[in-house]
Amino acid sequence: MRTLYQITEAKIDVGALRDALADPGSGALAMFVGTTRNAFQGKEVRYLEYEAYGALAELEMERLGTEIATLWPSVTGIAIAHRVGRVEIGEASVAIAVSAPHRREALAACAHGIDRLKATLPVWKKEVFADGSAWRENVIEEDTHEGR
Amino acid sequence: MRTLYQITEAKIDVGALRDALADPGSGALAMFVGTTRNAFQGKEVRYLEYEAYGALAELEMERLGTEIATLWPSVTGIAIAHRVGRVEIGEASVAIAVSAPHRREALAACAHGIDRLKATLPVWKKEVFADGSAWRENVIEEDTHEGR
Amino acid sequence: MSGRVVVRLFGPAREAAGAGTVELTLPAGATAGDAVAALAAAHPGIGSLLPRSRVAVNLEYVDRATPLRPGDEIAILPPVGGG
Amino acid sequence: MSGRVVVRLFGPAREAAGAGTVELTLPAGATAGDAVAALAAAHPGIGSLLPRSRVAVNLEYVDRATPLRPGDEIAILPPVGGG
Repeated sequence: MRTLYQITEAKIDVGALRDALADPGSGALAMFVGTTRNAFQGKEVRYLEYEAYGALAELEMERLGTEIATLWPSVTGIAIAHRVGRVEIGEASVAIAVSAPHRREALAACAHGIDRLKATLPVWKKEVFADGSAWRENVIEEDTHEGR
Repeated sequence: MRTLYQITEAKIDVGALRDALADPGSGALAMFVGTTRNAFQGKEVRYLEYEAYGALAELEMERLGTEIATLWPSVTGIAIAHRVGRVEIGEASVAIAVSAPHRREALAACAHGIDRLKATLPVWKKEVFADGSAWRENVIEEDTHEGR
Repeated sequence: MSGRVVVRLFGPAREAAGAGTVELTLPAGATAGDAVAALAAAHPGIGSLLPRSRVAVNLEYVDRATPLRPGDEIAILPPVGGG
Repeated sequence: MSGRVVVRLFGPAREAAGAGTVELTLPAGATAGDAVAALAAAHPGIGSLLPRSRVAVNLEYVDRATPLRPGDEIAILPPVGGG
């Protein structure tokens, strides 16, 4: 299985994630890209700061890759990137790409992957407003995705 | 809602689909990219030829966009591209991107979208082998995606 | 209607007929089904595809009973293979 | 173990403590929970975060009863917010 796991201060290169999974035997590539939003509950966000426990975050990405390969054995590649540092509004903060021979597995594994990243990745997010800032925890939803 | 619908002889520019949906209020972008595979049932495919009824295909893309906006009203953008003409192995033949404020809706709408494109788009695919060619029909699976 | 209509063919239907468009002369009151039957007579090679094909007139899918009007664009759409 | 250990702090815990690493002196037989308690005593500002934080030792999540060994890397992980 092809894998790429990144914690990066540079802008996430979504095209590079795709390229990392290029495989003439895999017809399906599902991707999710999370971008920073300009508002939280009506309050304007100026920019965001992400902070990671880098070594553990990369380990968690590897664990997720192993889990996905077990749940969907036909998956041929997984690429994950998470941005750290100051991230401007509208920029990608996280991206996950999953390749497989067929679309069902790629789509289901991608949806599962972003759910697990939100729940497990040791990354913290601070929203910076004009008049202050706030650490924002993820609300962990149940994994209700089907298609496994 | 932002929309982009393309039937194109040029290579699909997946980054341009993403850019078309850029929106500081939408934090989630789900994408699916279908690429041509090098084999069908063990037989080596040299390249593919896609042919579309272009005017109807663009209408079908618009109809799908309207359907998705009805099923997932929070969706903020849909971009769809389908390649026609000769497509080399490993190149993208179809891509769909869906943006929304939250990931569930973007992922569910993207999965539904590629299912519907495969079932409805007036596009025909010919696999070209070393010793001949074959038109390949899609096998239409039930839409079992959840999360709507 | 009566007179000449143009039928567009796609994919395997186009290949079997050896042409992307076929002109047909149809009698007054002809339907989409009549156009399909006339096409099968003119191009026996596509006969086996036609029962599995959809028909569109002016970019709308129609059933075989739909009457045709002068100037309609008729299209024969074999089972699709996009994606 | 006994002696000094380094605790890494992240996110709101780091901000509340005003430092990304804190050195603690712990008695022999100290556990991860003892390190958390010593941290709360040294930095009262992060006290409310600690019950909701996970603890990792050497990149493995541990429970509070886990004994520490010299040279362990201890990390305090408040509820995450990635993505």
